[in-house]
Amino acid sequence: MLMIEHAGKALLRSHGVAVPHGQLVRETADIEQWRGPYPAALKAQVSSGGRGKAGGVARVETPDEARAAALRLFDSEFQGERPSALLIEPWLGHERELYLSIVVDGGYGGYAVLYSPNGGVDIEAQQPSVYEVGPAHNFRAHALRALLSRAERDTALVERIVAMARRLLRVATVSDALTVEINPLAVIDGKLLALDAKIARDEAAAFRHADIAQECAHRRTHEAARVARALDNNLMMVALEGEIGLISGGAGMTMAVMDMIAAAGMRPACFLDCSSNPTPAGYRLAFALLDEDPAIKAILVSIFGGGTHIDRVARTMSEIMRERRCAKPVVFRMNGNGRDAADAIMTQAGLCNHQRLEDAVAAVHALGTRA
Amino acid sequence: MLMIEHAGKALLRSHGVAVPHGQLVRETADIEQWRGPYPAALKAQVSSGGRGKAGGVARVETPDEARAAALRLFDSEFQGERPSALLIEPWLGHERELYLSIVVDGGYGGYAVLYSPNGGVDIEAQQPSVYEVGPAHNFRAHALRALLSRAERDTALVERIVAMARRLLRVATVSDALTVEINPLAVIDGKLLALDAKIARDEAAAFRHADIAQECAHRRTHEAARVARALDNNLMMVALEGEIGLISGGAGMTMAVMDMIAAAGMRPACFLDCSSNPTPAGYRLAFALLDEDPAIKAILVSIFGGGTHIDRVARTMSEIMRERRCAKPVVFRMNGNGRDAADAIMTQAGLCNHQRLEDAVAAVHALGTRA
Amino acid sequence: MSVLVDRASRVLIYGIAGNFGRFSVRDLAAYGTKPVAGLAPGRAIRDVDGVPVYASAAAACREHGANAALVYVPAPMALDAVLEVIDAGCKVIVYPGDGLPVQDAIDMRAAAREHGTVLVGPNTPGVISPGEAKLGFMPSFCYTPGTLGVISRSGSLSYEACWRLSGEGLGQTTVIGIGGDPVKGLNAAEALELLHADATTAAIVYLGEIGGSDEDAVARYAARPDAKPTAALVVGAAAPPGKKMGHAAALVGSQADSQAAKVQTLRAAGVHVAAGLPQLAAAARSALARVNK
Amino acid sequence: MSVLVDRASRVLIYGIAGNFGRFSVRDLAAYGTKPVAGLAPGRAIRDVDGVPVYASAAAACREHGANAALVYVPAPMALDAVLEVIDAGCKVIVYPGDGLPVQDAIDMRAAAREHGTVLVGPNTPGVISPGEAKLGFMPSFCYTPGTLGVISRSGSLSYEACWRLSGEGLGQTTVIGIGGDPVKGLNAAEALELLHADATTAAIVYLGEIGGSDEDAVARYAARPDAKPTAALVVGAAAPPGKKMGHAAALVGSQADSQAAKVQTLRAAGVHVAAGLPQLAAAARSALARVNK
Repeated sequence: MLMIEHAGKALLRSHGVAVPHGQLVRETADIEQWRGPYPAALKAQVSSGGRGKAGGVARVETPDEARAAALRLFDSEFQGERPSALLIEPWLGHERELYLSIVVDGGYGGYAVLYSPNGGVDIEAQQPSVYEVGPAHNFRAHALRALLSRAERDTALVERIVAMARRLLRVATVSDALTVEINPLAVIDGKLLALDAKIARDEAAAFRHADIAQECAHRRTHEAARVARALDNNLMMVALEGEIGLISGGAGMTMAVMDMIAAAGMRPACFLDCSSNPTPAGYRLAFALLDEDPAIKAILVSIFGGGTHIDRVARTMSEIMRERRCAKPVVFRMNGNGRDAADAIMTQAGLCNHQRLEDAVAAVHALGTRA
Repeated sequence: MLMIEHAGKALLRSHGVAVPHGQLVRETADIEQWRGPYPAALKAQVSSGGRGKAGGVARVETPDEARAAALRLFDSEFQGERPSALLIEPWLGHERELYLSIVVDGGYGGYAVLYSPNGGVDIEAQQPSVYEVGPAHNFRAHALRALLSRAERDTALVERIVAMARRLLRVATVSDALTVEINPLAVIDGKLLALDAKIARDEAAAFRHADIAQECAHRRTHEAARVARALDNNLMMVALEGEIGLISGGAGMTMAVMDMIAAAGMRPACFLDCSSNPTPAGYRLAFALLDEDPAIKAILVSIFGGGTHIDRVARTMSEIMRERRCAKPVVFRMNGNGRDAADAIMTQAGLCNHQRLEDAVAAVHALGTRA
Repeated sequence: MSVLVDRASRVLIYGIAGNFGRFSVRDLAAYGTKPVAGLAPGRAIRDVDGVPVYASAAAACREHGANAALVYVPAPMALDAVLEVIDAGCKVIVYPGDGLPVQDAIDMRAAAREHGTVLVGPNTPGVISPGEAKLGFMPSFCYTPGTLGVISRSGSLSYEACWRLSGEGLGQTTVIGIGGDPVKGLNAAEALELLHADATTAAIVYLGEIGGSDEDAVARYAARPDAKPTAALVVGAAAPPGKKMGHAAALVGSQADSQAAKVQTLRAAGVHVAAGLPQLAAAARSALARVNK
Repeated sequence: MSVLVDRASRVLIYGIAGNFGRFSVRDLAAYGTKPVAGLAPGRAIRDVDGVPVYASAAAACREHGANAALVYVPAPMALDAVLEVIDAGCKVIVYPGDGLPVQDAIDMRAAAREHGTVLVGPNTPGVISPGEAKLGFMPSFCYTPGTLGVISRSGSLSYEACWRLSGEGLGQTTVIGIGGDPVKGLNAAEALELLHADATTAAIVYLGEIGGSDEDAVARYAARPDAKPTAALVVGAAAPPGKKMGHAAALVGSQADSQAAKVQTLRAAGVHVAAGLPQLAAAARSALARVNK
């Protein structure tokens, strides 16, 4: 869950990190409330990257310019996303722009500090210095200092960066953040100021952070209604533009089947992984969501169950098929723990359970071309 | 810095700990805003202990009763402290009251978990179970479980307490708290609810917690003006009711001199340790604060300097004595690094620097009896 | 032969009284692996199907010589449970749960490494050495003994893949589910080292997906002059960028995260990459054909 | 003899370019203790009064065999600096700074113990073994060699006390400032063990204050059958309850924290407790009179 810049900066400030004194602008009229100086920066609050290059940050010299820029920004889209708000801040002159971030590094199994002496919009092209920390208590200022002293000549600045990295790492652990990225980190009179903040929180840690839980719930209300219903019921759903509905189990297997559908010249209508809620209620909801979507021509049920015992799934499926009032064709391919009992249940219900995935996809293909 | 109950509960809630849904009552009229159920609990927000026994918690059945209780509580003092606000909460029936806290244990060099199956107002009389954690990453749920299973028979409850202790320990580390005490911790339908919260934050960690820094600054504005001026300038001051002003260095030495003043039948007017700001400005302020207090009859300057080089202090003292427009007698006893130069400076300035503390205290006594 | 588990494995099941625990008591025993003891914190239970329940992992290990553990607890309790079995001395631990905060995964991993313990998971079906032993809940019928070492980021994909390999006569030495989370107790590079050191494993099959950096580790391994021949499948070609596909780590953030980029990197390192599931067995066969050449 | 420091101590001064650092370069040398190297992070300095400045503690230790460190840095940098000198291999570290968050003190202490390092501080003037060596900034003239081991929670009180003891012919083996913070690198119980094991230390003088639990540790020690005779002074009789008296730990919260309660506990354990500073030398003499009886 990526925090918007304004929330990220508030979090940084609460931990003693210097950030500009800005104000949130929820609608253009809020510009009147701005008591800070001009020139000011007006920044679109979006979660997509590359905002700067896409014109999402405006320098404004007067309230009139600020209003005009606000109108334009509220009306813009950044990678398909409209800004939920704008942030207005003093436009600060600075000597240098640095890059500093804390990330989680899967290969190393912990946190890493990334630094580049050249921050700003083109960071993707840089090769940052990487200090692999691991668990946070392994952080050693002297190891980072040794690394930075090769990338950065200003020794007094090195000390400030080391202290800032330590602070940002604390922000990461304390707030369960997976990324705490400051780009640019400005140098003003030798001191550091975070001009931007990209903080990604760990949604899995919502049970110990009321703010993550609230924000996740809030964002679901902004998802397409059917995706929200799925997520609310522990079904992992990503909606796609396709005609083959997919009810599946397991992330990797779901993607493998999507790839097979695509390889057969069809388009999957969704990623829909029911393995976190393999109950009658869960599967019923999955069918309801796909049945009501007119773009979907056929449904493939593909489950290779380990923890999910497919005899139970088969029983659920036969019930759902009996009750269901939708004519969309459904093709089954279920395998895994309990498969012998599952086959018997399906046969008894007069349903065909394909033995091989290839056969199931071919069956869908045959239907799909007819649809 | 002890958080008031309401702030402490908000902190707990933000970390996923269940607390009652309460509202802060800043003045009696705020009772009208209460949308929760009756009966309700109305609780004085004070930092002193023993509030329950002292009548600081009222059970109210109706809005009228709530208003009456609010008027009474706002007008009460608890160990000399008037409540800054009240907290109104639903009055919750519960099966049991437990005690659970995280404390810092100096002897063990880290955190400890304290548990008692009998919480409530009389916890001082209990002998709680103690799990010595040490640094937080040494926390082991199984060690605490083994300990609790001797103190607590309800095995399902033991699991909830273990999970709660883990959560409270996280609150302690994340928020730099020295104490996180829940008393009582209520059991309602087998679940835990924190009915009170006593959370002491570490003022030394203010540099990484904007909220601690703000609260410390806020509380200084409520200190007596001269104590606030001292603290703002890094002089450690505790005002007392006595007639002998003391300008000193080092906490232990300051207390030792206070004890000697008391042993000589006089009363120290303050604890005033200047060792954190042993500059001309610091000492000038110290004299200004004591000079303007009419209760103070004489001033004893007692400094045994290590890090503070007393030749520099002597130079400062001779300057202050030259400028000073107050007739209150001052007795000096300075020793430590730089003492030979200091003696010379004092002699040259026509000031007496006593060699022994006993002599200085006797000199003050001679003055004091005359005053 | 096998890695991580074998006939000497004596399994402690943490959370033995839940659905997964009760299933594994029967399922492991049916496979010839001994569930010797269990834990059921918060429940007053003496045994599950004859397997005794203890108040602590230390007691279970002491009384029954448990040396491996299968930990079925919800995410908020997972770190504590894993720390307990590490402290009790189990040298192989499988934690299948998902939804674990990454910070807890980091702490688990660090604690395991400090104690010389191998932690498999989170978000994994576990480890199986066909015909030898299993420590997990994968469907046993999918597996047959053989010479392929298998590593997978995805549970159900590994069942499907091994079922296909077995059906084509391509048996396995050990199948390791490393899991789909960003921080793993055992990552691809470490799982590869285990299989590399296993004399019976002739070739390696890697089942990857979009996101993360494990595929880079596989490519680095395959490029080594002493590497065992390696085949791979990377799923997620049809996944849109910027969307998390179920697994916490399965997200195309940058170009390097995409299925196409990963396939290219693996092929450049000499890995036999299958175009899709139907081509996996052929890729594995190609890898095996290179053994001892 | 001495504990913690001796003539073989080779001192690294962290923060050598500040006022305290520059003073200690001269002051230690004047006492015969070698300041062999320094660190001055963020400053481009080659040496301070001829003592070379290095970019890392590891380099300083490697080049000059530093085995002790005196760390003069502000509280927000203190944990990092102490971790660095621990990693560099210094076996005795003094951190005099005050205002350290307790959590950082906990982490420092844990890291030191893990590496078998003795950390003295925070909030201490350091350690001195009169006539042998000093690692701190206490006024040297207060100390003379002798047979008393001294432990103090307060810096300036220890100068005053030792100056009095020395003036009465009661010299010291080693004087350890354990500091006034709640969590200490070396606490009273641990300092007592060091002095107990030191053959030259005949008796112990403990300088305590209100709050905390160190006085309980002294009482526990004194009650041991093999304890060395112990004298003590506890200050803060005139301190009001509920107010922090300068030191973070010096606060009378409960009855046990008060000066009177502590004196009672110590006396019950057989400690010779002085009524005040003027009576301290007599109490120490009483303790010494009990030696070898």
